[in-house]
Amino acid sequence: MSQSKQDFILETRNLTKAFKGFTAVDDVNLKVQRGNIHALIGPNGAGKTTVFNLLTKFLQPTTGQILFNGDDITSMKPAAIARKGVIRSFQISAVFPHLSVMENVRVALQRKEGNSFHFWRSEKVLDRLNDRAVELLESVGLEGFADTVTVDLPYGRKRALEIATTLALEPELMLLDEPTQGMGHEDVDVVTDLIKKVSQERTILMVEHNLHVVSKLADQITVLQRGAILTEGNYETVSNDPQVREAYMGTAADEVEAENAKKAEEVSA
Amino acid sequence: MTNNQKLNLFLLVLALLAPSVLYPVFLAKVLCFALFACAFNLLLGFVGLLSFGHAAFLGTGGYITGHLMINSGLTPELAILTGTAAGAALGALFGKLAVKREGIYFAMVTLALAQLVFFIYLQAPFTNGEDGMQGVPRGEAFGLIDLSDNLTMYYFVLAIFVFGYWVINRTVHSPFGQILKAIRDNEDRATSLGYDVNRYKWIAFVISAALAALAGSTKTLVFQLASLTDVHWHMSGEVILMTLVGGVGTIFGPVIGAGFIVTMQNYLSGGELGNYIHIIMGVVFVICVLSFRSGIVGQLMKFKRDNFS
Amino acid sequence: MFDINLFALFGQLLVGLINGSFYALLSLGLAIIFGLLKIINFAQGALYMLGAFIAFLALKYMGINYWAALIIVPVCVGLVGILMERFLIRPIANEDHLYSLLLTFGLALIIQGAFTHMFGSSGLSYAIPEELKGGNRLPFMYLPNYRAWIIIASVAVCFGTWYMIEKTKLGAYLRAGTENPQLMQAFGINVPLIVTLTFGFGVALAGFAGVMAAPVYSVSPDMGSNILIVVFAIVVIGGMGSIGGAILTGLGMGVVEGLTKYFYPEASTTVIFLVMVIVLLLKPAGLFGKEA
Amino acid sequence: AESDGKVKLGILADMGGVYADICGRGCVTAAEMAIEDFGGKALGQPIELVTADSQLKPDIASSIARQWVEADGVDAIGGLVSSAVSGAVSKVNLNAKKLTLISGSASNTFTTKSCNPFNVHWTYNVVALANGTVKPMVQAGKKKWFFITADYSFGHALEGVASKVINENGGEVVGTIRAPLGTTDFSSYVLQAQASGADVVALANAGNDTVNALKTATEFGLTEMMDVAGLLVFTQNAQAMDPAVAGGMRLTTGFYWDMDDKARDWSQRFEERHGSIPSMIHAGVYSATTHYLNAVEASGTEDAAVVIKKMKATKPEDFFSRNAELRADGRMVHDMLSVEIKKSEERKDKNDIYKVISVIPGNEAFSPMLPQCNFS
Amino acid sequence: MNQPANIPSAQEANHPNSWEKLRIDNLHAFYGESHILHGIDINVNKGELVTLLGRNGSGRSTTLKAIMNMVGRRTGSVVVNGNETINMPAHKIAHLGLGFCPEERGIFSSLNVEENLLLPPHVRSDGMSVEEIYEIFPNLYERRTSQGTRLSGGEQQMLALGRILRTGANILLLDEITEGLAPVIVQKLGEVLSLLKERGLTILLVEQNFRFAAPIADRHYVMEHGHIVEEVHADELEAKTELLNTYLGV
Ligand SMILES: Nc1ncnc2c1ncn2[C@@H]1O[C@H](COP(=O)(O)OP(=O)(O)OP(=O)(O)O)[C@@H](O)[C@H]1O
Ligand SMILES: Nc1ncnc2c1ncn2[C@@H]1O[C@H](COP(=O)(O)OP(=O)(O)OP(=O)(O)O)[C@@H](O)[C@H]1O
Ligand SMILES: [Mg+2]
Ligand SMILES: [Mg+2]
Repeated sequence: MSQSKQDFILETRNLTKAFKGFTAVDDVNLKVQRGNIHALIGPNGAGKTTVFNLLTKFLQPTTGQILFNGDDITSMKPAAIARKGVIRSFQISAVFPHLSVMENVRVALQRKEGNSFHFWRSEKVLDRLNDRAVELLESVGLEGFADTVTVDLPYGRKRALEIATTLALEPELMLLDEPTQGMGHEDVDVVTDLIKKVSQERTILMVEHNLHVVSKLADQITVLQRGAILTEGNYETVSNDPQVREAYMGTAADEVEAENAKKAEEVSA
Repeated sequence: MTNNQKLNLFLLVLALLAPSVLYPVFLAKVLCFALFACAFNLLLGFVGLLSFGHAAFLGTGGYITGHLMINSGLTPELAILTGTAAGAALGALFGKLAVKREGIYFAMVTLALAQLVFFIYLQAPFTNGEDGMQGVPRGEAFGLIDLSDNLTMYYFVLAIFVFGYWVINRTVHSPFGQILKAIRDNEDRATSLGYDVNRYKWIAFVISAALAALAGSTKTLVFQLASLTDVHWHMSGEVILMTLVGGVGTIFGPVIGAGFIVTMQNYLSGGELGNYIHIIMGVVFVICVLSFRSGIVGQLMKFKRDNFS
Repeated sequence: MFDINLFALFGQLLVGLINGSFYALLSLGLAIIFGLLKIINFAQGALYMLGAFIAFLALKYMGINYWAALIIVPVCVGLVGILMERFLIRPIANEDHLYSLLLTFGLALIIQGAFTHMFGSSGLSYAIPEELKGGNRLPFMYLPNYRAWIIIASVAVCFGTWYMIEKTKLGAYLRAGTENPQLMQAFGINVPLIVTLTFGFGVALAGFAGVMAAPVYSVSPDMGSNILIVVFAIVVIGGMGSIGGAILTGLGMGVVEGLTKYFYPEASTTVIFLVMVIVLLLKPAGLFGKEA
Repeated sequence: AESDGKVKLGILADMGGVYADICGRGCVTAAEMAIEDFGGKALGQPIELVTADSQLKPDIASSIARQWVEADGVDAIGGLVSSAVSGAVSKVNLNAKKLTLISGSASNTFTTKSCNPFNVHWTYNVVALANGTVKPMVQAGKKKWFFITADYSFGHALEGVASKVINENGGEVVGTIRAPLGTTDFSSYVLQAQASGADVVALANAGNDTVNALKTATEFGLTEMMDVAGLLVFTQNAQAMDPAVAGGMRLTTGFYWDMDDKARDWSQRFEERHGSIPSMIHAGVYSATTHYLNAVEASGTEDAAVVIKKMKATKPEDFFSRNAELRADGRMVHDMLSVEIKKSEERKDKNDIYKVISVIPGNEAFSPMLPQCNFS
Repeated sequence: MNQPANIPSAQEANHPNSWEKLRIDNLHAFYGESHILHGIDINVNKGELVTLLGRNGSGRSTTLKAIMNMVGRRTGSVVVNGNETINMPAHKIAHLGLGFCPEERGIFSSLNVEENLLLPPHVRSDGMSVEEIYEIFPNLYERRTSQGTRLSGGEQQMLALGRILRTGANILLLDEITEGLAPVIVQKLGEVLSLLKERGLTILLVEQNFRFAAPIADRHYVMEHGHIVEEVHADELEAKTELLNTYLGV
């Protein structure tokens, strides 16, 4: 028990969510190991986003428990959970469109300042955050856009910004819902590398349909189907599981392997 | 920024000299409504919440202050303080119920709550229902300054207004204000960053309510009368109009708007056009909405942007 | 003594139901406009008043009788509504809905102001049509025929409308068209037209209510503004956009009001708002509203 | 209070509200007529008249009055329909030491609870109405009364006074119900009245409220079961009522245009100018204004303190004021009329609405002066 | 399956003059101030499947929207089934046989899944039946009574596509329909599109997922900054791979 406390940063026990006459998440026991990139995959409607919503309390579990670092966070408010270090990104990119890129990051940094309720102080007190903000922007290659209003950013950049703001909170656990959705290939690669980069010294739980990304990043994969866990394991085991192929991957898996193989050759050559 | 300060200074001087040409009580009235509108705009313009019940706070401030001035030996500033506090308290209550809702629901909830308050005041004996609370003494500020003289009263009001205006200005440009801006932009994201969105909305609501009540308290002192007009939903409508005319989301707009509307009302109800007053106000509403949404100040700022930068 | 009170209670309930029918008609009109077009029509009350006045004037100057008015007036008022939508509301359709609310608020002020200016506000009276004079003595009260007619007519109209919107394809178009007009256009549906007609219809209901009201309430410019806010509350209680909700709540609130008038008259003006606050706390989307 | 030797009169009326027909533009017209008949000049200077719309809101009234007396040098404010408005103005005028010439309000508070040296209350008040209408009915054996009362100060005052009269004359009040001002649907109140088993249902309200209440009463067959007494009915309301319903109803008024030649004569002039026959308030405004101007001229100053003394010292005497005096408490006491609304067959034309039943001597109609309000 | 639907389209195919289904000349599109499309020329023939490739923001979705007259302002010429539509109101265009599946899916929250499916009016007689659609997307059948926007991301995508298959439109404008779909479903879609092609439907497809598009498409247009910069026929793919890489960064 105490064992698991150290190993697993996040744990769900019999997590279940039922909507009117329909169980979207069915008795899921998820264990996320500290320091891993853990991918959650599965057919559409398998319940991935719902799981995320439960973990971040945007939805209330019907039954079951959620443990973060061993303590029960099942009954916490979303904001409280975020403050504990569990930060999520959304399936559609989540930024503050009418704030400048810089401000976006500052809003995230500001929380730790503890002055966010101070309506009697000048906003100048926030300028001291600028250096850190710039650092973060650099880390995602947005330094050039600091003063752009966020609406005008291309889609991929918005994603990057979102990740930067998420990083600003120094989360222990990042939840990414389809981080590469709707991106052109080069953006996909940028973001993939970015995730790799930021995965140092923190844990990431992500939903992703793009098998290339999954195969590249995931240390551990959980496959959901109809709200329940189908199998778990690393990419090899999962992608070779006939059930998974049948229900989710289809032949796409082969392509990916082919590709990866090709890449491998290129490298060796 | 410095430009802005220059402007503010200029306006202040203007305000100080105004009584030499204009009737002080009228000026005081303008200031009271200006403060009221600014308070309202803090919510609409900077949190994106349309309250259709702000009259409740204006009226509460007025009634409480009036009641104290008549029945207790309190000095005006203390009475006003209590009135403001009462407004804040009511605001805290409204807020708790309302901020959970959004958009039109928020407007409707506030409207309903305000109607409740209205009918309560209508029936509560201490307000004298339709007659209103008449003959409220102005008293002596801090026990020294006799306010019964209109000019003194005006400067007293001016001081209060400047204070209220400062509070709003500061709130908007504060760390708190930053978060409000963020929340307005993308609420879910703010939550997921760990901000308890409703808390922030609630605080903004309370501030706004308190300042509205401050305006009401002061107004009662100026006119020595508190009446149902201040709690009626028409008043909630008027303050929207003022803000709209002046410019939603601009800090100074509501002041202009209030000035404009109050002047208009005074002119109309004073003169032959008395019975056109509603028609004309309606027309102003329509014109503003159709072709003037950024309001006077908004237009000016746009003009400035287009031509001087 | 006791049974007299019981009778009085029944009486109040029935009267409540009668007022309820007006609430239902008006809130139905609001709900259609409000729920389907996301327009908060503050002028609904004024148009209700307009309906009553048109009926009055038509009778006085053109000898158009009550029955004809029942048809003609809603059409006229509907046309007014269509013009409103076409030339005032549509230009700001893409702005924040707050603006349409303010616009109609302004229009309400204008319409009411104009009629006050022309007719003063001490009401005019409209005679009950011969066919419906008199009444029946029920065990517990004397029920005037006209009041009975009010219940029947408005319930019929309400149900018809409900059916049209909830059970026909047209209804689906309406609901979808308000959500994403551009896409509906792309599907080949003439959304602006539908919107205009719907608005006209919602407003026509107010006109109809106006005619129904003329014989029982005095026809006065402020007859609309008095009732409007209450009707707003009812729409919210019923669940904004819920057609059936508006109707049932309208009738229901009428009854609730009736009860309050019997047990604690002072609160009769407040009770509906109290209900509204409570409902909104327990069920934010309203009694019949879909959870947002 | 300092005098500028210039007479400036303010008329505050309800230009667009529920009392607009009773004291709106008509009150202005009446005042204009008074000034013209007076010659247009006082103290050798043209008399100025300013007018405004109170919108029946005390706050608006008070701020207008304040502007008038503090900034614009107005000497007296007249018209004043609705007790709330009159109260607010009277407060302001007391501060500024200017005259308040109330012609439109019914509440008796201005010469009792909140009396002050600068109040002048013309035309009528609730006491007169109660004495005029209620007393005879009770004495005629209508013992059990039920009140439908407008839920604000005027209604309460009227109900209070009337109940007192009823009890004093051996009647009893079996129930009262308070209807919000501007109620359009009285059906539920009417039902309660029906259930009360009273002899008389008294309408302690005014204007539209009265009209609507009566209408509903008829519709629900109340009028067949019991008498309905409108305690305050103005000619305009009487015209608005269906004669079939209102016909035969008793009521009290301070003036009726057709009461005699002098009245007819003035009323015709008024009708020519204004388009409709005068209410008692219109006539009251004319009468009050005239009396004020006479006093100013006579006392050679417009200083209120002086003028009011003069006004109280001299008896008003014109087509409106019969056997009248302005008492030291500011109450103008004069003969009231008890009239009956004519049935349709009795009417010559739309203006022929009342037949005068009896004249009520002022001292019977109004209550005696209170010592604390004696400002002689 | 569905023979009756096949036959008429087969006949049409032999109609020479109904060959060109969509012809776009010098199309410019604007969103308020911003000028997005700078003179696009595209034409799509009957039974063809043509893709628009390009990076994010290159203007592909805008092109589709412009065809449907859903942009702020558009100039140039758009001929659908031989009718010039440049001055046509949006709601008339669809009835020329156009079906549009938007990038943001546009599922209606006020309607349930089935209502969503049945919403778009038939623009031509031979559309897929609801059963067929459920057959292709079983999820939808399962969730048919739940509110449209309650569907998962992917399910919404399925619904958006299924919806227009019903209308019988014979020119489909599809914007990133594989977005957020599980690989198996993506494969399924590939098959569906081929099926539709067989039926003689004409398809203009905006796609990120080149692997998906390559095997089924007849031609590819490559867009950049609101211009068509390249047209590639299926058989040239091999040759032009390099080029595409530089444009798309595949
Ligand atoms: N609020 C809700 N009410 C009812 N059903 C819901 C609700 N939210 C989700 N569902 C259902 O629950 C199931 C899981 O939804 P979820 O969004 O978690 O799927 P997902 O795994 O994220 O799929 P995708 O990969 O397509 O996003 C879906 O069938 C969806 O229809
Ligand atoms: N409604 C709009 N208003 C203003 N500009 C817009 C609007 N929609 C798109 N744009 C701009 O038009 C350009 C093209 O957008 P479009 O959506 O067509 O790109 P795309 O090729 O579809 O890329 P993707 O869909 O992958 O983001 C982009 O620069 C975008 O910012
Ligand atoms: Mg999902
Ligand atoms: Mg696109």
